[in-house]
Amino acid sequence: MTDDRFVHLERVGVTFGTGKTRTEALTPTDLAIKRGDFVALVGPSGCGKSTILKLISELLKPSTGNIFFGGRELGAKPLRVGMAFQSASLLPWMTVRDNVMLPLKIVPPFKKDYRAERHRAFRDRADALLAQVGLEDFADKSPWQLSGGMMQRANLCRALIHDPDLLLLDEPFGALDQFTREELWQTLQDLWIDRGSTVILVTHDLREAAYLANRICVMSPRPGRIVEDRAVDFVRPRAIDITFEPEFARLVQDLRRLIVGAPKPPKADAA
Amino acid sequence: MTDDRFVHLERVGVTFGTGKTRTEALTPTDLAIKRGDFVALVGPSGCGKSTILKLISELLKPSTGNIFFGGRELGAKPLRVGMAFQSASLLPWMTVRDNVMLPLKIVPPFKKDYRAERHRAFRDRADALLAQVGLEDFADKSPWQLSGGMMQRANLCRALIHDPDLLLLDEPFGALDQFTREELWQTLQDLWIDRGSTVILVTHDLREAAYLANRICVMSPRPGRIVEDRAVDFVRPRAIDITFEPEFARLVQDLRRLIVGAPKPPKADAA
Amino acid sequence: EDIPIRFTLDWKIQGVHAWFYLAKEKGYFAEEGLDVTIDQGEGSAATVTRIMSGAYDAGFGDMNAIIQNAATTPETAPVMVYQIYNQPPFAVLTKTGGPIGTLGDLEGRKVGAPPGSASTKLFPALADAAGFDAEQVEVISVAPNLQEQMLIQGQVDGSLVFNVTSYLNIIGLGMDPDTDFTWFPYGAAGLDIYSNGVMVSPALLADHPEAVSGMVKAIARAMADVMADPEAGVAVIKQIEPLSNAELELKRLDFALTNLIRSDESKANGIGAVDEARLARSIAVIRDLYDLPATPEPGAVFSDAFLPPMELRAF
Amino acid sequence: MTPAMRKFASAALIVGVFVFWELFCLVAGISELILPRPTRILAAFWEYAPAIWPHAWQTLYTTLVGFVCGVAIGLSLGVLIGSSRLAYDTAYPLLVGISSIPKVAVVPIFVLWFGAGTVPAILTAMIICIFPIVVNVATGIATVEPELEDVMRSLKASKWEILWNVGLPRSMPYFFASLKVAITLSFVGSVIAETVASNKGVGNMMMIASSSFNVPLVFSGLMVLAVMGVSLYALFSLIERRMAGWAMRKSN
Amino acid sequence: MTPAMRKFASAALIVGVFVFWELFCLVAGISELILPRPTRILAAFWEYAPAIWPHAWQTLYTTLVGFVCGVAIGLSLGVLIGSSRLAYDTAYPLLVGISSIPKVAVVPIFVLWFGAGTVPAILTAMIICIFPIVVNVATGIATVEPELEDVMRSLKASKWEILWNVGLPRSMPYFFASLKVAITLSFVGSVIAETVASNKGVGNMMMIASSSFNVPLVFSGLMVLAVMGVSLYALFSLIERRMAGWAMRKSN
Ligand SMILES: Nc1ncnc2c1ncn2[C@@H]1O[C@H](COP(=O)(O)OP(=O)(O)OP(=O)(O)O)[C@@H](O)[C@H]1O
Ligand SMILES: Nc1ncnc2c1ncn2[C@@H]1O[C@H](COP(=O)(O)OP(=O)(O)OP(=O)(O)O)[C@@H](O)[C@H]1O
Ligand SMILES: Cc1ncc(C[n+]2csc(CCO)c2C)c(N)n1
Ligand SMILES: [Mg+2]
Ligand SMILES: [Mg+2]
Repeated sequence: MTDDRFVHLERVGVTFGTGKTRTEALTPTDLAIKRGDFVALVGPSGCGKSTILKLISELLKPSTGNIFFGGRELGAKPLRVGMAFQSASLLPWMTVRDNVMLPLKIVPPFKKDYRAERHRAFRDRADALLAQVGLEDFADKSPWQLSGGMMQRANLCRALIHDPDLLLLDEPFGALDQFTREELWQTLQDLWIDRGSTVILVTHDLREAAYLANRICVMSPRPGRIVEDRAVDFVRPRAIDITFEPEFARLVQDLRRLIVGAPKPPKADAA
Repeated sequence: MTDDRFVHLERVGVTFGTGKTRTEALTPTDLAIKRGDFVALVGPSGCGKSTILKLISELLKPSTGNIFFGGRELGAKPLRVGMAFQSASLLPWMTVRDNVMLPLKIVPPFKKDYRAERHRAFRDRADALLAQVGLEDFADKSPWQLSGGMMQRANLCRALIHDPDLLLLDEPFGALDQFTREELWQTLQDLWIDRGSTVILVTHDLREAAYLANRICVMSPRPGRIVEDRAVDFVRPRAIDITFEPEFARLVQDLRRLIVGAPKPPKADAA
Repeated sequence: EDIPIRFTLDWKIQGVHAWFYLAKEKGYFAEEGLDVTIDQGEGSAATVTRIMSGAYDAGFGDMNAIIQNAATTPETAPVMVYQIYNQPPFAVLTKTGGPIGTLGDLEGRKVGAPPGSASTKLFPALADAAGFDAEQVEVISVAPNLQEQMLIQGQVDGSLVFNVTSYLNIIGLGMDPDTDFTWFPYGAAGLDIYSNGVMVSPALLADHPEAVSGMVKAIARAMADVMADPEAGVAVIKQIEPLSNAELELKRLDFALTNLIRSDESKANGIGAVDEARLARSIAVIRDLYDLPATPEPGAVFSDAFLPPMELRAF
Repeated sequence: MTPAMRKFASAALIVGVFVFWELFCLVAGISELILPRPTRILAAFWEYAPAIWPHAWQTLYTTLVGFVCGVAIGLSLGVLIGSSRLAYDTAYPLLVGISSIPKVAVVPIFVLWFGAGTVPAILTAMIICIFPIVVNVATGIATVEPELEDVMRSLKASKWEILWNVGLPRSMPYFFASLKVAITLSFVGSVIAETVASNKGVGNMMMIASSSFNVPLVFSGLMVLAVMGVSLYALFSLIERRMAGWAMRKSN
Repeated sequence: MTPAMRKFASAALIVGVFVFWELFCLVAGISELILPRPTRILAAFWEYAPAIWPHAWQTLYTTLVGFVCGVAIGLSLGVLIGSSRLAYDTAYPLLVGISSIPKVAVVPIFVLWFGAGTVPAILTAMIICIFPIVVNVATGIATVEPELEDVMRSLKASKWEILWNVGLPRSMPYFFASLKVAITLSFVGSVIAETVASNKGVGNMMMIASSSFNVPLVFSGLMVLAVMGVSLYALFSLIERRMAGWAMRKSN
């Protein structure tokens, strides 16, 4: 509200290692994200998408350039970040529910009530989220007792439970089937409309990006930078039906062309 | 060649745990796969797809039912299995190349030459595979220095390097962008046509299943069983172009309907 | 208000400590206005160290260790006030019929010796006195509890022992200490030095001389009791430590009384006293043995000022 | 193998060891003074049991007090060394140096400072068991996968919260492993201290027994130590199964 | 902090400990008999150096031989216990029991069987260092993630191949951790054996020095032990960085 640029990467580059083992993960890149925006980040594997998310969640320091968090005034409470990691990274010594409740234990203002509420309100909150992603029967299981897609869903719950101001999702639906995926798209959209948090979504599914995002940033191959920044302005709330609309298909085809390269035209007789 | 049913699951069911912690992962299921077939397994998250692959690779014992390997006569050499795990499971103490070369160290007949060839022919073999998936620069890196998609590609290389008779792929392209994915589809198809190995592919991408497989098995939600078994008989080799053909689109729509449920018809004005 | 005294023994509780415990049990210490706590020890030389460090006020330990420390750090060295063992317990133990006929035969042979023990430390002095070359003897460090067994096994040809310990060890091993073994007492070779007795810290001596007198008196009374009735003394030991072997400890006590405590000299001077000339000879031996920087006065290492009257020390 | 069969087999094997010992001593004619047979040791234990108890309690008490302090110190030091490179470079060599020193050499110093008795035994039991705990906790914390810590760091967790929620749980299996070593060392420590400077305790008892050539009683003392060690091991195993069971899911 | 600065800081801190010790002794007026100052210890070392060397070599030799044997046995036993539930249930209690027994009580038996000298020292150094290695290797192997083993099992690898390619590499960080404990214990073991029966070695030297109240020389012996322990620790650290560095990627 105070700054148009909620998150602002200014010529930010990342290199790992030195000398012979040097890998450039991200060439100096600019990216500004408005508060409340829903940005999708797409690009070839290894181009630096996860790296950008790690930069924004301050897990990684940029090698060059600066990152500004405009929404964070001096003395204001720090940005509340929810991150769904690409590899689910659930803690194996906790049940699924405790994993999901972890942010409530750490992040203010929930933190101070954690001891009192972990068996009551917070537990219900976690269970409600788990039910929304279809894991109601698995709250008391250990992470390694879940299937790949189930872990990813639990991971998503963990990113959402503490009402984050900034939601960073690294391929949150990658291991899910079409049905579950589309259900969660809607869940996520509702949530975003409801709470107005800022979302950055990394995905390989162009339909997903087009359906969910307000803005799609396309990255070039490694070492990546943003080569295309496309606004998506279907009205909200979007129904799954819009994915069948020609305008939507056109957008997806456009994006596909940008990533896969020269489009293969559909055969004449199929047109 | 000796038996039509290269792999045969007979009323195979899997349950984890007992009493209150009991989870039925797979309801008794039949599945017979011919030698040289290319089967895709699709179904909702948690329905037991990975479980089936683990059963076939003998990582898991069925709770009920039997598994037969018709191709394995008494005294014949055991089935050579290549498996790409859903979680990449690269060994962190080895370089990417050594991870990829691991099967050559273990599986006969490569095993006996491993010491002699690991710095020569086998190394070249691994490097060639890595180059095919675009990881030529990362052979000497550690697994954790790769991006999610890169790990998955290395994982795929490890499944392929020892010319397996039976290739079990658990969402091998899930973390890849469209471009890389389609390239690898073609690579995999070429390989399959070349070597004639039997492939079972778990995937959530229906286009992927339709493009690659001869046969698509659709599973019901957890606890899963196979509810639909569909032959796919586009001619081989299939070009990426066929994915734009209406017949292909119809197949994918059909599958989608099976999984997502009642299809949402495209809006009238878009038809 | 009783004066507290921390008292350390030379070793684990044994029959030869009967009088200390008896004095405590019968209240002799209390009668003197003392509150004595008795702790078991780790060696008669360590008694000296323990007292010098201030951890203990008094103890049962080795005179020769006092002499050695009195030469280097006279201000903290303890003072012997009651010389209980009149005769030295040090001896070379060999197998009867073995290769050692005389002490001189030790040259070129192996002897087992506990490094901390006074018998080991005095061995060069023994060699001088007996006229053989200690350099020619191979000394192997062994723990005290292994000395007899290694000798029997033939791992060593002789052992430097305390006769009071070794004699009973051999009985414990089921052999006859007098016929199966030959003893070469250091005293017989002319090394007539003193050994264990009751010593006190210089601080206690300065601050509470009356407490020292009282303590020695209580011990002397208890010794008289024990000499009159050794079984009663051992009974106290058995009561303090039920695991000790009363029969064995009684033998040990008898042996010490006969061979170490009762002697012509102690008969004449009373238990606890020393012969000034003999002490001076001892001091000279220790000085030469260690190349000490000074020769302590006999009065600096022993004081007869706290000895109780003769009737308490006669036998 | 069913759990019941396994329990039986392992009990049988353990009993077998003692039977072998008994037979070996009988056949080889080993002298009682060198290595008594288990039956003789048991007989001695039975005979002297009332006199052994106070010693055993004393040793158990000093060992446990020392052990608990040692675990507390070891855990803290381990966390420090595992989280800070500077502490790793500084404290590790110091600790290795200190641990290479036989504790027997140090006990007399404790006696000179604190007098003979309980304090040196507790101190020795404490310092002897710190190092193995430090090493394992430090290694556990230093080898935490950064991905797991990232989960916490993305939530802006404090170092302390990361430690509490990730570092410590991750190193639990190795912490419990080190407890097994530490408790045995603690027993060794307190017994050594008792042999040097105490009027009580199993160490003292063994010295007295050995000076009266009661070798079966000495070995009874050793047996008491072994049994106490194994009992505490069993206790830790129970706690371990609750707190670090997640790491052993293979056997589940 | 740069690596150079860190090296310097840790060296400074270690030196600081000794400076503190020196000053503490001076200020508190600690008697030489209780705790000599480092400078006095160094002076004693300097004075007696030629006489110390043969003892130091002897101890280093027996320790290393015992240690190497102990590591071999510990590794094998650890693998066994980590892979077999039956071995876990049987061998663990036995090992815990044996380890709770102070080695001082066992050395006399070795001396009577094998004679005084090198063999008991090597044996003691060996048996004392087995347990920590067993515990960590067993824990390392028992906590291998089944997913990693599945990679091998899908290739129909033998148990031995799984062990060699997954179990052992996975437990390397903890194996090296246990080596740090084991080497210090080995030194303690051989020195203890030397104090019981020998005519050479640091343990023997310290006994002789302490019997002549040469406390600075006793501490020189302790220093020699500490320095040898730290040197071997440094050596293992080098090997560790090569063989278990992958687990410490945080610090990279
Ligand atoms: N810890 C690391 N050390 C070295 N290199 C790294 C590290 N992490 C990432 N990289 C490199 O940085 C580059 C970008 O990685 P990143 O994870 O951001 O890719 P990505 O866009 O998320 O790819 P994917 O879609 O495959 O997940 C890759 O080339 C990778 O090898
Ligand atoms: N080790 C285990 N212990 C207990 N339950 C398990 C275990 N492994 C899998 N399951 C359960 O078995 C069911 C099937 O799992 P599986 O991994 O086969 O699913 P999947 O079809 O591969 O799903 P996804 O597409 O999400 O990977 C799930 O409900 C899961 O919770
Ligand atoms: C290093 C050393 N070893 C053994 C003893 C034991 N000891 C010395 S005199 C003696 C006879 C009885 O008092 C006994 C048993 C000791 N004091 N110092
Ligand atoms: Mg990524
Ligand atoms: Mg799966």
